[in-house]
Amino acid sequence: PKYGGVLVFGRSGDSVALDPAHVTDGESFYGSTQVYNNLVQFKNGTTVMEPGLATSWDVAKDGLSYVFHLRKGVYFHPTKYYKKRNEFTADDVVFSLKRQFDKTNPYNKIGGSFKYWGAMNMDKIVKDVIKLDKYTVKITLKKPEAPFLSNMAMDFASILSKTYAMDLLKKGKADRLSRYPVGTGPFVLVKWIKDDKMIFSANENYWEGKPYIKKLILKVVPNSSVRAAELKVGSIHVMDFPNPEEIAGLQANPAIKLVKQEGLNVGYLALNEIKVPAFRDVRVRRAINYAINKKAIVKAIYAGFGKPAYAPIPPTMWSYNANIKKFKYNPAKAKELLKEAGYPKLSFELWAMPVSRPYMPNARKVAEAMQADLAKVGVTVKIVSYDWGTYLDKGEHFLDDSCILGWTGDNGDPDNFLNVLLSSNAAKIPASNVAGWKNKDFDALIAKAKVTTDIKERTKLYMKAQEIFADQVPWVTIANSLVVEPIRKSVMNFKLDPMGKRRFNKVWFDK
Amino acid sequence: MFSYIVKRLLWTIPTIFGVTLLVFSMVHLTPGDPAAAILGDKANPKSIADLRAQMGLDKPLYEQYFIYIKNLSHGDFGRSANSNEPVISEFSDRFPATVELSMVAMLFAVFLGIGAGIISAVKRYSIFDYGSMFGALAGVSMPVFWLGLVLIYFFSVRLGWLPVSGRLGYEYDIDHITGLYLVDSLLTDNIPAFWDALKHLILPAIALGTIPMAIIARMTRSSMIEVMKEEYIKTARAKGCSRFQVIFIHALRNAMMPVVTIIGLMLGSLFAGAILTETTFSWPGIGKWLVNAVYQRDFPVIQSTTLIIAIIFIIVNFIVDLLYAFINPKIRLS
Amino acid sequence: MERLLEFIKQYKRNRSAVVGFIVVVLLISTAIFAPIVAPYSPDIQNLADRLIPPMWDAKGVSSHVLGTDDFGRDLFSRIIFGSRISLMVGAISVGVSLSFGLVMGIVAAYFGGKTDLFIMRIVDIMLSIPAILLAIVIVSILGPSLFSAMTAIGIVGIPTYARIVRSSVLAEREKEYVIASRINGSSNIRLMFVVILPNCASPIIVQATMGFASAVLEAAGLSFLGLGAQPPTPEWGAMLSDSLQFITTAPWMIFYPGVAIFLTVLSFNLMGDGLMDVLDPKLKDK
Amino acid sequence: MNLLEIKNLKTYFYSDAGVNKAVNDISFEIPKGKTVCIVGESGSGKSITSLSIMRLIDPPGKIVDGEVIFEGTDLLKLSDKEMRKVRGRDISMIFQEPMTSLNPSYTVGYQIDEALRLHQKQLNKKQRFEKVVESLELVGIHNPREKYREYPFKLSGGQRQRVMIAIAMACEPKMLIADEPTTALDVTIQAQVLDLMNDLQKKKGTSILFITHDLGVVYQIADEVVVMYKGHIVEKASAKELFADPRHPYTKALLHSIPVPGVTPRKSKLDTVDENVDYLSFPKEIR
Amino acid sequence: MSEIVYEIKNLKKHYEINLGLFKKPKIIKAVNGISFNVKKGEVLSIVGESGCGKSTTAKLILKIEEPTSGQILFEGEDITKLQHHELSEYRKKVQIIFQDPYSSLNPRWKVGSIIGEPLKLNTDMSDKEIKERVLYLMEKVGMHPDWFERYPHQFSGGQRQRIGIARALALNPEVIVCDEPVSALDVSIQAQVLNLLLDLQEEFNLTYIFISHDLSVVEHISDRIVVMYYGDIVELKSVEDLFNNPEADYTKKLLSAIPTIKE
Ligand SMILES: Nc1ncnc2c1ncn2[C@@H]1O[C@H](COP(=O)(O)OP(=O)(O)OP(=O)(O)O)[C@@H](O)[C@H]1O
Ligand SMILES: Nc1ncnc2c1ncn2[C@@H]1O[C@H](COP(=O)(O)OP(=O)(O)OP(=O)(O)O)[C@@H](O)[C@H]1O
Ligand SMILES: [Mg+2]
Ligand SMILES: [Mg+2]
Repeated sequence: PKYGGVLVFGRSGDSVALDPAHVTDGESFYGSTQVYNNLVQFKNGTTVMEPGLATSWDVAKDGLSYVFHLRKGVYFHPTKYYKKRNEFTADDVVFSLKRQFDKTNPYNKIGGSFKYWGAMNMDKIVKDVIKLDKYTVKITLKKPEAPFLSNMAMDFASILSKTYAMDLLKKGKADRLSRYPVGTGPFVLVKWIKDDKMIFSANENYWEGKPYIKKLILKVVPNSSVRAAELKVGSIHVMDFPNPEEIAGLQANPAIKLVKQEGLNVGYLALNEIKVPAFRDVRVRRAINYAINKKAIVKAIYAGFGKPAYAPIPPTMWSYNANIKKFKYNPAKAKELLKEAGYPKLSFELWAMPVSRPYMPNARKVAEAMQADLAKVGVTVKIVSYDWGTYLDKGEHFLDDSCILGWTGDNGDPDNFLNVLLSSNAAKIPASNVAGWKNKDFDALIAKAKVTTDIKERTKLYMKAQEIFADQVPWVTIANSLVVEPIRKSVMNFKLDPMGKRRFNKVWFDK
Repeated sequence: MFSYIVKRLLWTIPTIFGVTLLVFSMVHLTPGDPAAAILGDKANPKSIADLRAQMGLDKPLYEQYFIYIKNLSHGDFGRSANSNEPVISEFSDRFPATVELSMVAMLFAVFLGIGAGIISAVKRYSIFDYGSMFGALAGVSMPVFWLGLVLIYFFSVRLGWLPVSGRLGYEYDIDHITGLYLVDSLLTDNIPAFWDALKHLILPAIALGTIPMAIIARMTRSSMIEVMKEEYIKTARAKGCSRFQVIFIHALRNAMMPVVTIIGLMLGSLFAGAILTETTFSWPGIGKWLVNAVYQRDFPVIQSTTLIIAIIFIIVNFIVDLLYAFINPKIRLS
Repeated sequence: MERLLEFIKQYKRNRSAVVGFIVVVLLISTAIFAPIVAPYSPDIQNLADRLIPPMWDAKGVSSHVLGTDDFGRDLFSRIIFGSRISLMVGAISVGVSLSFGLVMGIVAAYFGGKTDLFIMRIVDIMLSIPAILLAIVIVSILGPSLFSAMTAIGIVGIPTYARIVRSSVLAEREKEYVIASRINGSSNIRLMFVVILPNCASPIIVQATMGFASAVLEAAGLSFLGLGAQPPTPEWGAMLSDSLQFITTAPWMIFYPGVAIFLTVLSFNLMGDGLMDVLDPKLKDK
Repeated sequence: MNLLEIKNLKTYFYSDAGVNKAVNDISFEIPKGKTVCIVGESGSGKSITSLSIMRLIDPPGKIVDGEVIFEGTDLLKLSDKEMRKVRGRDISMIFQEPMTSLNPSYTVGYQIDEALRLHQKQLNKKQRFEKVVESLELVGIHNPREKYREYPFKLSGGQRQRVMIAIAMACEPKMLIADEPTTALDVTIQAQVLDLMNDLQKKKGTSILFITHDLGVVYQIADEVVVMYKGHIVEKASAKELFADPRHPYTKALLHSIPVPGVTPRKSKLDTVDENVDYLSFPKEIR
Repeated sequence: MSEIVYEIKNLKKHYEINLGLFKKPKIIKAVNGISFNVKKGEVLSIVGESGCGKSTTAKLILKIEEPTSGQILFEGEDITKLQHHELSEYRKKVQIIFQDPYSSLNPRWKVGSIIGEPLKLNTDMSDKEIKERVLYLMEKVGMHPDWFERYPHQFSGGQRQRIGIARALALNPEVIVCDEPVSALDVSIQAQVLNLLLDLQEEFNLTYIFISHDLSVVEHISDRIVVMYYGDIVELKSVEDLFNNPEADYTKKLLSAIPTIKE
């Protein structure tokens, strides 16, 4: 690898703010990841955990406390707007986490709500964060929670500088924390021109090693065609979110190559057992799974950038079970099953979401394809759609017959899929288990995995749970989409992150 | 003249007051709970209640309005529901980009518009007149966002002459002084960056300037024609003034009065028109930001942007009126 | 009758206005007979026929004159059906602006004094917010939809009409025929609507025509921003914004809806220009 | 001796509706130092005649034929540039509406000065200033040095018309054309303006072409009278002859349609110009 | 012949003009305490220069404007106090002819409706009766019955003025106020209208309040003359008296300024 060069990343929107504890949108995290580190992190391009600002950690037997041993000699970078060079210590960890739940922390009231902390139910999990010594921190939990470590790798758990925050507070400029970040990460923010670009310079003293590129620019180009045009002329080097139609053209360009990564997501059709009695019959559910031609849908609507899905978690997730039962397209079998179940003529509403999501580029089109497939086996469906908010709300209240939805993983933990989307707990209004499916065996496995800290043990439990899912099929899983990033050929070692981050510290230019 | 200025200034007070009332009532006119709208799908009742309290929505309306005005008078325009940043700082980050674009578009519109208008009026019924007046009508009929796309398609995508989007190439960096790149680059003697910024401005300025140009051209022409019919033009000609003197000394000055007014009026709508152009050209100004705010129902942003633009608009019109008064001796001397 | 003939004779002199009129008539008939004119339904999707270029392109097919969009919908049919929406938007918004503006303008000018001051203050306030911005504010209150867009554009137009009506009523009010009517005992209502109003018709008609054009344009703009008609409605502005991502791969998807907007707006403007020539030559010089 | 001779002048206006022969073959002369009046009803072509002399006819109007001989040269044959030298220097003109005849954007002084700048290039700024002040004094404006800096809107109608005359007289032209210069003024002010013009003529020997439809004014100032009707001259005579003995039926009707205090019996029937009579069918009376 | 129709006592009309927020409003004394009588069947003229308050006086008499102070007694009754019904009765008796024949006729209405309007609003006549009366009036002012269906713009100035006169006659008024009825007309047409006015006076025994600034015309048509100057009456005399021995300076000036054709 060579040092030097300016890398321009063309993205579709600007960050809202750069305090990762307050924001929820991916574009904001694009910015904050460059600057901040977490105690633990995912290995570049995978969902595998590796040490971050903590070099190691001990988990208590009962799973109720974690002790993190912090990396020594790490410094927060001085920037144009904050010249001090503070060492990273336990105080920073305590500050960064406690401000999100400790009402006495001066930053608890600043900058609005801590949205992710709330969304991940961290209040119910974390009891306290305690500094043991300058380089050791202990986090105590209210209950055992296996995914906790993964949560600590999420953006909201990024470590900010306490000293910097307190200095700002003294000056009465606490607001600036979300706008002028000071972190330990690979890049230092130089300038942020709203809706235009963020300019970063390499952190010469980065603890993982100095980044190869000298400067990183995150440039906002909302229109994907325009981004593509810019990539072609070389005014950007990495292009985010290409339009599927454009990819063929980009691929043909000799200066451009494609980097692919399976997304940590799944798109599915949930069959609502609570509202529709027929769906309580497993034969009907299986029949519908047989009747739908996933492969054709993926080919036509995902334009090839996706793979038919069979499990409720994506293949990139650890503990993915590749050997579960796969429903291949088989209309004859479907018909047979329906007849057997006593529903030769079934009809229901199929809800299609109005917006496009990574796991579902066009739900209406998918719905139309399904409608055609189902018609062939004697099932009539009516396609229904509402605006996004209403759609979600009605779904949470089981007002649909069946609905298309999907999920993108937050922390690379299977619990984030299986528990959230399929457990009985989640089937209470407002439900995230929109199929309303309840299975005692499944629930037991998931609950056990949640309190088990041993990863091998957990893997086994989750594999088992997937088998139950594949047998009972409360959903028609549709696809895991493929994230494609066209980049200039000169850009080396760019890896896509399954959780959707964009990391550039290992990237270099080859000329 | 002084009393005219004072009077004119006093007149703006009720207008500004009315705008604040309008903007304030916006949130309350919206069906549903604004707090819930801001927090979105995943909000729980407690956080909604918190936000309501934080936004002061639990107080009586008049009190809320009073607080709103009080805050405004301290320069506190509230915070974006989305980024939680003070709206005023978010606004001032982006506003220079919009101002620069609007100004360049306006210059383009004024020069070409007035020029074409004068020639048309002077060469009335000529091919040029018919052509430019049809062009002007076509100009006012032009969907600017579409024109922008067509320009990008031809000049950037197909011909590759001009940059596709943005304000400045990544290889350039301009020190922030006024936020106007053309000005800043000149102030810091950064000539290559100046040219690059100018190149980036051409297409968006043409797109944005087309409608005002068309309006100015029509206005100039009709105003010129009207003025050319006046008796004092005949007087000037009877004195022996040349055609040039008649047009530029006697007619133009009087003809410009309504044109100046319309230019003032258009400056405000130019800021607003920038919303469409900016969307097309990924121009990092307030337009794009505002549209996003509407999508996200970020009411503090919509409210304050509207208010600020309205106030700027009122001020601009005030200045234009002064300018008008200045070129019009009748007002200047009374 | 005689007047009408004279009117037609004068109007015919402005050739581009005649062209505008013809296009408008064509447009209205297209809108009325859209189901007959359009070869396909505007919403019918055919994923197999996605992104076919226009007929004259090497890859085009004659069954889709202007090609298809990313859903395989026939672009020509969508544009045809789009005319219905645009004309409806124009008619309704102008209707809203006109009815409110008319009453406000007449009342302000006729009664003068405090009433005038009050109404004109409201008008000033509305005018102090640039039109598109005000429309966006209104849409953000009502939530993005075609209906909101129409309402917003209608409301935004009110002050223009109010001003035009007011100024022409003011001019008429002082004329001696109004005094004559008053001496003969006409009531205020009669004076306003029977005696004065017909004499202000010309600028109002002209403004309504021009206003129609700008309403269509503004609606397209709002839809382009995603604040007006929502997909899959075949609204021209919405079609444009939907196809933004295809500017390099399928430029025809952007080109033709734009042309449709342009021609519609232009033809109404041409017509308005012609009407101005005939009805209100003074206005043209203002 | 004649200063100006108009021979067979024809000025037409062209439109879709056809040709409007606004001035249709007229001939008359203006002797040196005399006042010639053109009278006639509205639209009879009085103004067009005067504008044709100045060559200020704009499309769709056109001088189709004829000669305008000023001191031996045909003005219609001059180049634009040469014609510009004649305007303002040799022939000046004032118009009906004192309210709109002055440019609202410039001071009174500037507008008088402009005429000097155009035609008296030998004068320097100061000399011109003195001259402007002098000419303002000449037309009877008090405080000319202050009035120099005033804008027209501050002056009354009578004052403006005086300024107009000052502009016209600034370069001491040989001829002054006045197109209904007093119609917009009150009678008392009209009388002052007429007196002023009379004085100037006496002092400078200027010839005046005076256009009016007020026969009273004609009676007071005219040496020669030209009566126009629908683009034609129907009668031409010296003022005395005309009033004493009008010959053309149109002239007669015109004269007798106006009550004359002390002459016309009170409340008696007046003669009228009959809209249904074609006065052109009578022979022209040129004396 | 000496019955008094109008008795005007110390009539004032002041207009306030707001010059700005901080300035005192300027008061324009358009009519500043004038008194005179109008006798039945006479022609009383008001002359004076522009802006001296002639039209304002007319407006006050017609009750288009309310006086600031003073009284206007019409047949002994103070009209400044009149209310709805009495007012419409009063208006049947007093009518006006305007100066500008172009702006005094509604351009969107046909001649028939213009002349018929007073009848429609103030009488119970049927449409047919109204039409008959309108045609009668048109004949009286010398207009062709075919013109009933025409619009004002199809007429010349003189003809338009006849329409205005016909309208004024519609309700058989006793008094007609003529506010410069001929000054906007071409000389050649003035005579027609003056002749008509005199004819009608004779036929219907009308009283005219005749406003003009043209002394020759005033001399021709009036019995008595009021000379106004800046809102005041400077002289009120019979025609002969005024022309032969003017007393006020202003009257003398006025008389000397008229360019008349004296042989
Ligand atoms: N610009 C023009 N275009 C067409 N016709 C015109 C134009 N100017 C004048 N005319 C016509 O020329 C004829 C003579 O007009 P001119 O102005 O000389 O009348 P005038 O005798 O001066 O009348 P007035 O007393 O009203 O000033 C009229 O019939 C008029 O319609
Ligand atoms: N509505 C009004 N508001 C303010 N001032 C007015 C109003 N009407 C008339 N005046 C003023 O009152 C004075 C008398 O006006 P009036 O119209 O009676 O004059 P006039 O004698 O009829 O003049 P003219 O001969 O020009 O018609 C003028 O100075 C005029 O400016
Ligand atoms: Mg004339
Ligand atoms: Mg008057």
